[in-house]
Amino acid sequence: MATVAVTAERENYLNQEYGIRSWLLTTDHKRIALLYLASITFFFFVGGFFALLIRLELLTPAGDLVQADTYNKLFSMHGQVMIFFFLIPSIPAVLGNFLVPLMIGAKDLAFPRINLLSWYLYIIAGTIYVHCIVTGGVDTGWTFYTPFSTAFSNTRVIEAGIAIFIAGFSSILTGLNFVVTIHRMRAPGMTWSRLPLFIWAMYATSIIQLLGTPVLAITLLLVVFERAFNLGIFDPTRGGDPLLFQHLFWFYSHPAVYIMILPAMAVESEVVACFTRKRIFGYNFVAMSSIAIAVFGFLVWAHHMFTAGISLYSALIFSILSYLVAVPSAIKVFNWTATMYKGSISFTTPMLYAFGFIGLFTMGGLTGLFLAALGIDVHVHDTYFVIAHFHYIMVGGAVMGYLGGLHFWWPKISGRMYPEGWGRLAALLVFAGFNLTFFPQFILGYMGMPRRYWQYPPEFQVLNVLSTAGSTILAVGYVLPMIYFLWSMRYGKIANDNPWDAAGLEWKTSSPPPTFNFEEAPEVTWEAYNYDEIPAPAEVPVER
Amino acid sequence: MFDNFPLWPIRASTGAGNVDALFIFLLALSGLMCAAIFVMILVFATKYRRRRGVEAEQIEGSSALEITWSVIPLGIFMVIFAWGAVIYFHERTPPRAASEVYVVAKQWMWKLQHQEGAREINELHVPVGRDVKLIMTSQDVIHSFYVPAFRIKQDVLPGRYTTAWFRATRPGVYHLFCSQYCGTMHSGMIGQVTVMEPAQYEAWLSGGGTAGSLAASGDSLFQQLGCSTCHRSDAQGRGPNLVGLFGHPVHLEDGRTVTADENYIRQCILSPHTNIPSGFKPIMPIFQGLVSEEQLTALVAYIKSLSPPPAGGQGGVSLAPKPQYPKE
Amino acid sequence: MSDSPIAVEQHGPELRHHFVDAEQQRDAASLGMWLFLATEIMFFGGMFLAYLIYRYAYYNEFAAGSRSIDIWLGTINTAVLICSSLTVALGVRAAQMGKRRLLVTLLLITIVLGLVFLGIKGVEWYQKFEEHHVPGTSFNASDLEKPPYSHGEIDQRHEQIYFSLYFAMTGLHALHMIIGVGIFIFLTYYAWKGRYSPKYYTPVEIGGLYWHFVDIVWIYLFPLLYLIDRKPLR
Amino acid sequence: MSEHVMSSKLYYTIWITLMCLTVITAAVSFVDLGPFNTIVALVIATIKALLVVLFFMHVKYTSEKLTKIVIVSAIFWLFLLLALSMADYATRFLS
Repeated sequence: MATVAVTAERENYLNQEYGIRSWLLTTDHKRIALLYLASITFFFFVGGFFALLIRLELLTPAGDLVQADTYNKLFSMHGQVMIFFFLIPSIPAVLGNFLVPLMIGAKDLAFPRINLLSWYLYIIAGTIYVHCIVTGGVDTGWTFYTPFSTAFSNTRVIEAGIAIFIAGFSSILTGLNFVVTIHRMRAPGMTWSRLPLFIWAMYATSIIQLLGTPVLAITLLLVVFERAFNLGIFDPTRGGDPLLFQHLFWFYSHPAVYIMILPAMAVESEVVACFTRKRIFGYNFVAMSSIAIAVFGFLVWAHHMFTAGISLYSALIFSILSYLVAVPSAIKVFNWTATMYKGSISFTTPMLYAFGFIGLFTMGGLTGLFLAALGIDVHVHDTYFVIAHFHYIMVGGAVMGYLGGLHFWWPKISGRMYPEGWGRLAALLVFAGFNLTFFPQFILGYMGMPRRYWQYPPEFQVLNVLSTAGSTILAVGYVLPMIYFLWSMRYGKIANDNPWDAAGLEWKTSSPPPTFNFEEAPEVTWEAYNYDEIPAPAEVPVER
Repeated sequence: MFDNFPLWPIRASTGAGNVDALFIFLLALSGLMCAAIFVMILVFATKYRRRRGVEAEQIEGSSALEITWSVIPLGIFMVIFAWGAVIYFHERTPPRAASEVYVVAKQWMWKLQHQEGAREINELHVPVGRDVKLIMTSQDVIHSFYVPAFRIKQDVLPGRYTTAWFRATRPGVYHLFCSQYCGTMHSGMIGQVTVMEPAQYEAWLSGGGTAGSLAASGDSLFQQLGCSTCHRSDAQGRGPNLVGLFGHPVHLEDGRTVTADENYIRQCILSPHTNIPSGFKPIMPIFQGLVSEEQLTALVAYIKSLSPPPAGGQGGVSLAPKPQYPKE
Repeated sequence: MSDSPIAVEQHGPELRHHFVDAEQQRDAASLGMWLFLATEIMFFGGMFLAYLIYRYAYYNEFAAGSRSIDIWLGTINTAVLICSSLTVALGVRAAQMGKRRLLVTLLLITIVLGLVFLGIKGVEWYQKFEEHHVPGTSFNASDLEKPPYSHGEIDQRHEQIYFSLYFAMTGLHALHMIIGVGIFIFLTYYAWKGRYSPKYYTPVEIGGLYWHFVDIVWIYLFPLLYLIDRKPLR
Repeated sequence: MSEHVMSSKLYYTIWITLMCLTVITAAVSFVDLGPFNTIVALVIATIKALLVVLFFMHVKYTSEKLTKIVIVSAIFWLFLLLALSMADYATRFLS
């Protein structure tokens, strides 16, 4: 590959056309993936900036860095930006968009123009939201709880609600596209049992997006109506039930956690298989556990409401159902671990992220057991224990998965290798910084520090200082990849078509792939993860 | 054992120990799980790291293993569920003879009133060893009453009552937090719970110089609003006799049967026509907007005082006549 | 599903490049529309949940509110929508058989029926504005007649919840109708231009699926909002 | 999907049935059937919806199982939303 002269570069999706127009009007799923990559990276750093301000404010017990109202807006917008504008589109809209057609041997997604529309919806939503931020922001918390959001907040709730409503439709259209593509566009021979586990998990994710997101959409719309037109559906002064909002909201927003974590699991299955050079242990169970998570994920939402005033009996029902969804998650962790047994493991950057993912997801999942236990949840609900728990899942899980996947497929996306040494350093920084940031929050939570507190009693300070210290390391860990990815686009070593010697259709086409993905229409005659048929490289080709 | 452990909140109620016990159990269990997985990963990562000439061994999977590691965790989960549920059940069912404190939350302040009449703001004084039931409502948005030392937390909702209870076990001053985000000064909506020895508590209570018990002020309000003209205690009134009503089932005109709890009484005052007891006419005026939350709590306390708690309470008088409902 | 790059040359202009053949394209479009309708079910489902809970809790007010909206207009509107569904179904049939003129005529009738529905809906809404039955500060439901067997006067607060749901549900349904009319204007234009043939009529078909779905939503909204309790007064 | 071209007679039959059911459901609402008023109204609505889905939307004639799976799962999910929420509301007193 080093012999390939730069001038003889093959035609691919990146160099086929040039100019802004060729990007903004593209229907190529790979280009749309890159459009998403750029836009969600922007929102990731916006949300990250809010997070840093939050951590800096919490350095001291007194509220002294920003005003209380500003602080409330910061954590509200941190949550909304990170969830609706970064995490939910992150892996599906970037890696999924890029990889789903490649992995199943299709020329594109089923509806390329709808795919572009979905990006434009996202951009419209993002623009409205940015406008909301710069003109005053919103202070309802990411949860929009009524009646605070409908009758008491005097910030830009309507604007934020509409932005998230539109972003929801972007997410629905992505999911719809994936389901249709996976059903209708598979290459000859690509049977369901030959699908990469990435596709299985993406399919499960799409189901949640399709069936959950509309409920959030209508809920936010009703909140907007209530503010704008004085309807009274959630209004307690007119006999409305504020818990109804919470039921509707969590019907989406709990499964939304799985929209974020299932794609990360999808990435891990690919990465672990490649860098242990083995078929994933228990393929069927891992595939089915994705579907099980998607279905059971819809049955547990009221475990966010154990202290909210729901009936005792429904609390019992939702608690027991919550434990059901823990089982498929556990199955996945056990299977990844078992895959490493008698493997041939190499420690590339994606694999380091995978190790980190498994460790952090395990801790996040196990603390989920604490929260599903009714008696304990009463004490730790709405404290920093919950904050730590879901950051272990969403940052320790979803973001680690996203970064790992981005490194793993970067050669395919850009045709260049990222600098492996820097990659490993960043992975270690993220892991260390993450734990330092969020582990103290478990203790804080059990000590009783409530979430969304602008000022706090002084006895909580030590742990908060630790957490803030960790967040700065985490920030460095996040900025590094952005720098070296940009650097590698120009200066990185040219990647060959399959730099990791990985199985999977996406590695059988050139890097970067041509516009219609494959020079010749592929026909699949092999099982997924046929690592026994691919000779293992003696050493992983890494640049030091 | 953990009382002096700095990373552990103080345990100051009877329920706190139960929560901590399950927490410690889960901590041990999770620690064990984490350790097992991390050690396995570490061992595999070193033992099977990539070497020249060593190929990975392809293993398809094992259904027996899969079922084992699904069923065993599920079994453990069910134990945790049952344990957690028992604690929760205990937390959510206040003893009937508990003394009551009415809590009205508003942005950003806690207003509390004792059964005996003492009023407090952002402070709650309770004696050691007495069951205290909190009957809470909010004037505006959702708040949440959280005392970490008691391990209790309950959201306080506008438009209805929610309850929580505890029995304090050790004197001291503990945090009271609002744990449901409620606006600008959410983090300022804090207070303290002072647990005192009973003797001190009595002294505190008598030093307050308050105007009679909550039920008594409810009584005078009851006369003042003219409730007593219809709700007479002799079954001759146009409204139901309220003596002995609380805690008993009520047959409604539309066929439902509900238990007369705080929320039922609240709703009957604010919006009487949705819950007409069978045999009565819907003639009571709507009091929504005419009584404040505090007045409402006084009325509820008064109506409850007409039905003394059964055995276990002071005196245990259950001679009060059962509610008399004229039959059609 | 045999695929060869040469096949690209053989298909008509309506087959998009990334599909293997017309059948794959049509199956994809149809599945896509059905999945979209599934999301729509959940979208309206949120409001149905709210409706279910409040109707159970505030039955009297719901009954009284239901009596106050015009059952004649509601029934006529239901009939109008059913007729439009018929014309859509016949339109798809006309497209299947390649009858261009008939297709255009049927699509135009559908659009007219859709607009009639929206017009009648507008009249109903206007009545409610006139009667001060729109939730908000000027809401006044004291003129509502009490349903039989009701217990007492109407609670103005709870009555607002009924009308909130009435406006939210019919409003969002009407929004879907407006979008539907928009889609059908496009379909009519392209049908007139002769784009659809017995080999390629997928847009008519999936546009029709959408229209029928909106009809079905109304089929449920009609009894839920208009027919709660019309029993004669004692 | 259906290549099947259905006879226009069938469409007219379905249409007449739907119109009749509309009149019936409106008329029945004036008759006092106690709690059955609601049940009758919903049963009629469901019959009408089924007629539209099966004939106008061609589901009866489609060879595609997936369409049916999508419909059934959407209804099932709606049922989950309603049923699990009602598990709460049915067991607490709504104020």
